[in-house]
Amino acid sequence: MAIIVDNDTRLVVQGLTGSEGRFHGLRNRSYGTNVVAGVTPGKGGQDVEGIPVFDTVAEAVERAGANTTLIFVPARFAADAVYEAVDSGIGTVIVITEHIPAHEMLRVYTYVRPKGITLVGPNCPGVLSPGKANAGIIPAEVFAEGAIGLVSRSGTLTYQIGYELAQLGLGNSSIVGIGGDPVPGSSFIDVLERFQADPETEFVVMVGEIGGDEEEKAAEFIRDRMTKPVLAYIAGFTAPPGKTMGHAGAIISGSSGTAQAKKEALEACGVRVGTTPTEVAELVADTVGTRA
Amino acid sequence: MAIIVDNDTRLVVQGLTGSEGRFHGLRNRSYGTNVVAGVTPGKGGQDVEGIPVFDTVAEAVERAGANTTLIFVPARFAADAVYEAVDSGIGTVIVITEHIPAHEMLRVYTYVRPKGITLVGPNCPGVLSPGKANAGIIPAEVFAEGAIGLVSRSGTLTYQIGYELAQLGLGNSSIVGIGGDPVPGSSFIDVLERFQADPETEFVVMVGEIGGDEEEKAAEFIRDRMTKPVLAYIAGFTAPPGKTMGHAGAIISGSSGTAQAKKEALEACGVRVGTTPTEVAELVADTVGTRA
Amino acid sequence: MDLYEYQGKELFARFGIPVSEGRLATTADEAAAAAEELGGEVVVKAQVLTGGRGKAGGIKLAEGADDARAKAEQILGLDIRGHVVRKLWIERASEIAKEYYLSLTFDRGAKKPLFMFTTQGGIDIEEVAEKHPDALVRLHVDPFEGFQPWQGRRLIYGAGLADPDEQKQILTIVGKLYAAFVGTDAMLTEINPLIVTPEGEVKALDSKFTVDDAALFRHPEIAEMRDLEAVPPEERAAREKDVTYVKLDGEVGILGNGAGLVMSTLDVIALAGGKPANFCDLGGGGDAEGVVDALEVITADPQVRSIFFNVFGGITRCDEVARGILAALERMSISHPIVVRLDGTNAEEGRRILAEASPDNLHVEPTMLDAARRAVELAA
Amino acid sequence: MDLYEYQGKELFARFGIPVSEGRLATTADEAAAAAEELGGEVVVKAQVLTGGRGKAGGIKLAEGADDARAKAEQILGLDIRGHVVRKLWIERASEIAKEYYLSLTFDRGAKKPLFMFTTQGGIDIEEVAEKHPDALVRLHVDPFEGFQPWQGRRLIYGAGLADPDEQKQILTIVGKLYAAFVGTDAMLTEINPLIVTPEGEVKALDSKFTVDDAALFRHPEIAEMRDLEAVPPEERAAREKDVTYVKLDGEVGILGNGAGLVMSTLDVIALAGGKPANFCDLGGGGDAEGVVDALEVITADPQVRSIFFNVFGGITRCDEVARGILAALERMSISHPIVVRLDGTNAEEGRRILAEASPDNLHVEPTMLDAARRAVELAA
Repeated sequence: MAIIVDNDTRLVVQGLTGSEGRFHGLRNRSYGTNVVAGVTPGKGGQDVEGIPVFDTVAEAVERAGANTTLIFVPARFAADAVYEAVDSGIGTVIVITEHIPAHEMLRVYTYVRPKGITLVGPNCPGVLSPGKANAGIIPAEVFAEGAIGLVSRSGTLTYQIGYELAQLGLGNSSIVGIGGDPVPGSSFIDVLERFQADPETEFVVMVGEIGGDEEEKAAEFIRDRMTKPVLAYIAGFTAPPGKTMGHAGAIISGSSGTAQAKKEALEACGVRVGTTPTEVAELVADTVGTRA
Repeated sequence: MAIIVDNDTRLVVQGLTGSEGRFHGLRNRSYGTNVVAGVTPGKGGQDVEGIPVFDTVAEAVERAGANTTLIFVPARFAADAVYEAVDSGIGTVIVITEHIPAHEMLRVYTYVRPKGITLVGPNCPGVLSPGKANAGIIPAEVFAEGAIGLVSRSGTLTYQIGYELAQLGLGNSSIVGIGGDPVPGSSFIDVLERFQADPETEFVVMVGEIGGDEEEKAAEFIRDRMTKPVLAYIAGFTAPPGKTMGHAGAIISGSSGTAQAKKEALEACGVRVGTTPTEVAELVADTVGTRA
Repeated sequence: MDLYEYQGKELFARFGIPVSEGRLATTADEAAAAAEELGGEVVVKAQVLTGGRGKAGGIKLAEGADDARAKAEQILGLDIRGHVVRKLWIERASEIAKEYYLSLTFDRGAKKPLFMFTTQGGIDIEEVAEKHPDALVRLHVDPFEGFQPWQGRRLIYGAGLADPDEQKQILTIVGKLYAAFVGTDAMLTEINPLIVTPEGEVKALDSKFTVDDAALFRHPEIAEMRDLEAVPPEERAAREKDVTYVKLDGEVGILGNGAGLVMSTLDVIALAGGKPANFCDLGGGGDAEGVVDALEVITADPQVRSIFFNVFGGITRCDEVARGILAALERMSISHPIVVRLDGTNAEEGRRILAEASPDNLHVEPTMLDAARRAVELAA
Repeated sequence: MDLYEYQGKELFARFGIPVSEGRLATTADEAAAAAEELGGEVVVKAQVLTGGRGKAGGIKLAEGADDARAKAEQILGLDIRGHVVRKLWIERASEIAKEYYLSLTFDRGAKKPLFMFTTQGGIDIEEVAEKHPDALVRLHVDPFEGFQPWQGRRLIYGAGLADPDEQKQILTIVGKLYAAFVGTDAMLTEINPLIVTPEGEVKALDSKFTVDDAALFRHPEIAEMRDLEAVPPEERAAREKDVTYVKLDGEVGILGNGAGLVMSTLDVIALAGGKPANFCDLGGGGDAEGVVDALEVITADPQVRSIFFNVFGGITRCDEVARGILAALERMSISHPIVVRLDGTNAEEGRRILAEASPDNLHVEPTMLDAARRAVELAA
């Protein structure tokens, strides 16, 4: 099982012939991910170390059976790449590209979501299901196989926490980096919902940071809809307060967006919040131990 | 039961203070339809013979409990009126207005349909469920209460057929005029599906005309998905062949769009096609008699 | 509203789709002058709102002004499928290395615009669609997604277009065609053939362009392109009076309210053994003014022997229609027998009004079928 | 990217939203000249990328050129919440009959643009939102539906705006604000106050305008509005070197890869009893060049007593980072103690490289927590 990517994943890499796409596409394949195709317009017929390259995603779907895409194309072409993937029948879209304009992602999101397609990113490290598949840039060697779902807005911080868990002998069902963009294709709640439904996941760690109110919303979701234990970590207690223009932002969320506010919101919903990555791992170990 | 409008309908008329809106709104109320509100921007606070008028549909929903709207506003403002209704929580939208640009309706349709909202029209006579509610411009006095569902692209031709049925003592569960615009909010298939699901409807009459391939598609739907008997009438056997530009149209539908082609497609799917409105009514009477 | 080739090309050019330079001519002299101005070899093309020009001799090559004049004389006045040639498009002749086909249509079934592209363009595109469906790439565009570059790529790679220079030009044309389609509220834009010259230049050698009538208010410059003279004079007269009229070839004049009912009336007349003389829809109106206008148009047709007035009252009230008929008969002298069928709103009152006045040539019948039979009899 | 009031108003004006005429001034003399040109009473307004100007004395009325010069002298150089006033906006003074509030924001939660409107505009808008939520109308716009006239109506009728003339003007402004928001890829557009003059004219008296950095490539004219001098010099230096740096007030210099990890590092330093001197994110880079650049920026801060180098290798390889550190230490002379924590990709190799070289001031610690404690100790 795991979530989003697993043994059934048949990955196409949009932008496989670019330097990043090639590096990570091959790295994902080395990990064991079933990388079935690459797409680069005009390079159809070539291959990247045996991975066939097509001109269009439609061909990757029809001829290589791709069902998941990993997008590395430059920001200006990324929205086009997502539309192409979705309209070609791809069911899971993971966008690594950063700096996609927010208004453009807004339209992409609004188009994609009602179709029931899984969209992760943009500006995210991807998804790793240890022992099954890695689609993205997460360093898989840091993580062990296990029953802990991990969802995070941050990249390296996630690796840190995964590493701390592994040090204590704990592994992950899936690690999902949702990215920190204004319009993430998947929110904390979207991923928590999947972990709740995933039989392989017994425990969830959520890694948030300052800004926005997604952690606050997730807290309510955890209280109302989740039966699996969730533990949170928030980065940025010591961060300088963000400068925000105008009043609209504060009025909308009703939240200050500070780490303290998020911690309080989570604790009010019964979610424990670790103060350091190390403590998070220890708390998980305790809880898992308690349950075992 | 009946379909689309019934005793649970709480109708708001957008454009109630215009001459058409007023005439038909009051006529619908006289028939027994629960007309709860009108909307005309700038005329909030007024009333039309006791029907309260609001500035916005949101008020009609919040303060008068409207759940269905009947739109009479001029073509240039009609798309705006539909968006307002849908975004204000209205579940059933019936658009009488004609001459709405097709590209505009295309966007409206694409926006509205995924929300599960019922959209009928534009450029249609509305929906009548005899004995329950009338929302539109259908002359209700022509029709009797009964078990025959009637769906049509045409206005007066529908009245003719309803009249012929009534002459033979047969009545209707609901009469739905879907209109003949390039982008009808509800297709034959949409309405047939509802009649199939409606316990009060035992038999369905479908009234088509030349052009397009909706009747051909409906034929297949009837064959594959309907258990209730359906009888069809197609107008235009003698009509001059339409002039169409280019080849794209014919390539798309693969149908000539003639009445003869439609008749053959329907008969190939086991649907009998009456040659005159009178014969249609007689065939219905025979079939109903057979079943009784 | 259908546009002429030259009008469609004008719109193509406005949106950046390459077309050949040309001039409009309505006389042979104008054609000669245009050829002179353009220089070199030109094509003289009949401008008619129908297909099949080539086979009908409506397209001819000409070398120089005199030849263009001669070819224009041959083409002007030709009858192509009922359309008399009154306008010519004189354009610089193009050498053709390849003929492709590209269209963007309002697909009513899918409720999305539909691109179609094939490298097997030219005349017999419907045959390509039928016999080599894989060669014709079809791609719907979601109106909210709008045009995205990948759609162009899907078309060119799907059709197996291999030349990078052609790919580039056609990708651009595909995007501009979408812009033209949406920007003009088009129902159809078709380029057949989309040619490649021996030098590798891609351009639209023909245009089919249909614009949504309901959206013309947004495009006054396109609305002005309407060629009123292309419409048969009787239909033009009807349109001026807000009556929908199409001339047919029979002897029973038909008048009714609502397109569906009128079509049904034509069918019933045919079943009764008659031939309808026209299609005429009063629409929602039924007052004396509207009835007079419609009767004037119908009786102007010398073939008409009887008139069938078939009204089902809904919004239209039958009593008003009855009064309209009587008023019309007073104002104009009509000797044709008129058969009237009234049902629906206020039908009884309408029939009573007619019965009281009962002019000699007026026959009221109780049902549509009876009335049709009577009208056919009276036309015999 | 946040814009100054005058820049936002320039964009407002470009999209047809009425604003007062004004001039930019950077000296008292320019302010006087602007007042002279504008004539009559003017307002001298500090241009700073923060709120609270009024309370801080950054906005003053002036009558004529001399008065404007005097007021400008008072305002220029003021420190408003850490922002030193270097620019003034001199605009014709407006009489204010009513103050409304109108904004359009990119609502990340709902993933839709959000309109907010209230007739209770002015300074304390957050208080209105809290104490009289019904007075503040909120309306999301679906990006595919786009702006529709009913949305404007919902705002004005929802807020109980009764004057038809004001309604009309505000309906227009609402539509133009949406056009400005979408047309500039804005994240926030806020008009507070949106005033009504005693003559009934509605206009924007202030502007808050934030544009999406990622979309600036589409708006070169807005990108040019960036005021590099408004950024603290050390952050500017960092930005030129592609390093993300924010100065803080402590003594432990922080260097890490990835914003989340760096924030977490600040927190861990605080928990260990220290105070971070800065936030510094190397991003994906870790080569000598990047490390030198970052160390230069960090050590330029005289408060820094120790440096904590916290790297978790992912894409970044720890061996490369180790080599980068050594190369940096060779190229520049740093006396600060540096605590290094390396984990992740090639961490062992990285630690080995550092251990082999082992410069005196380099301390390698096995965990993030240990390293933080050590860095705090060394800064004491």
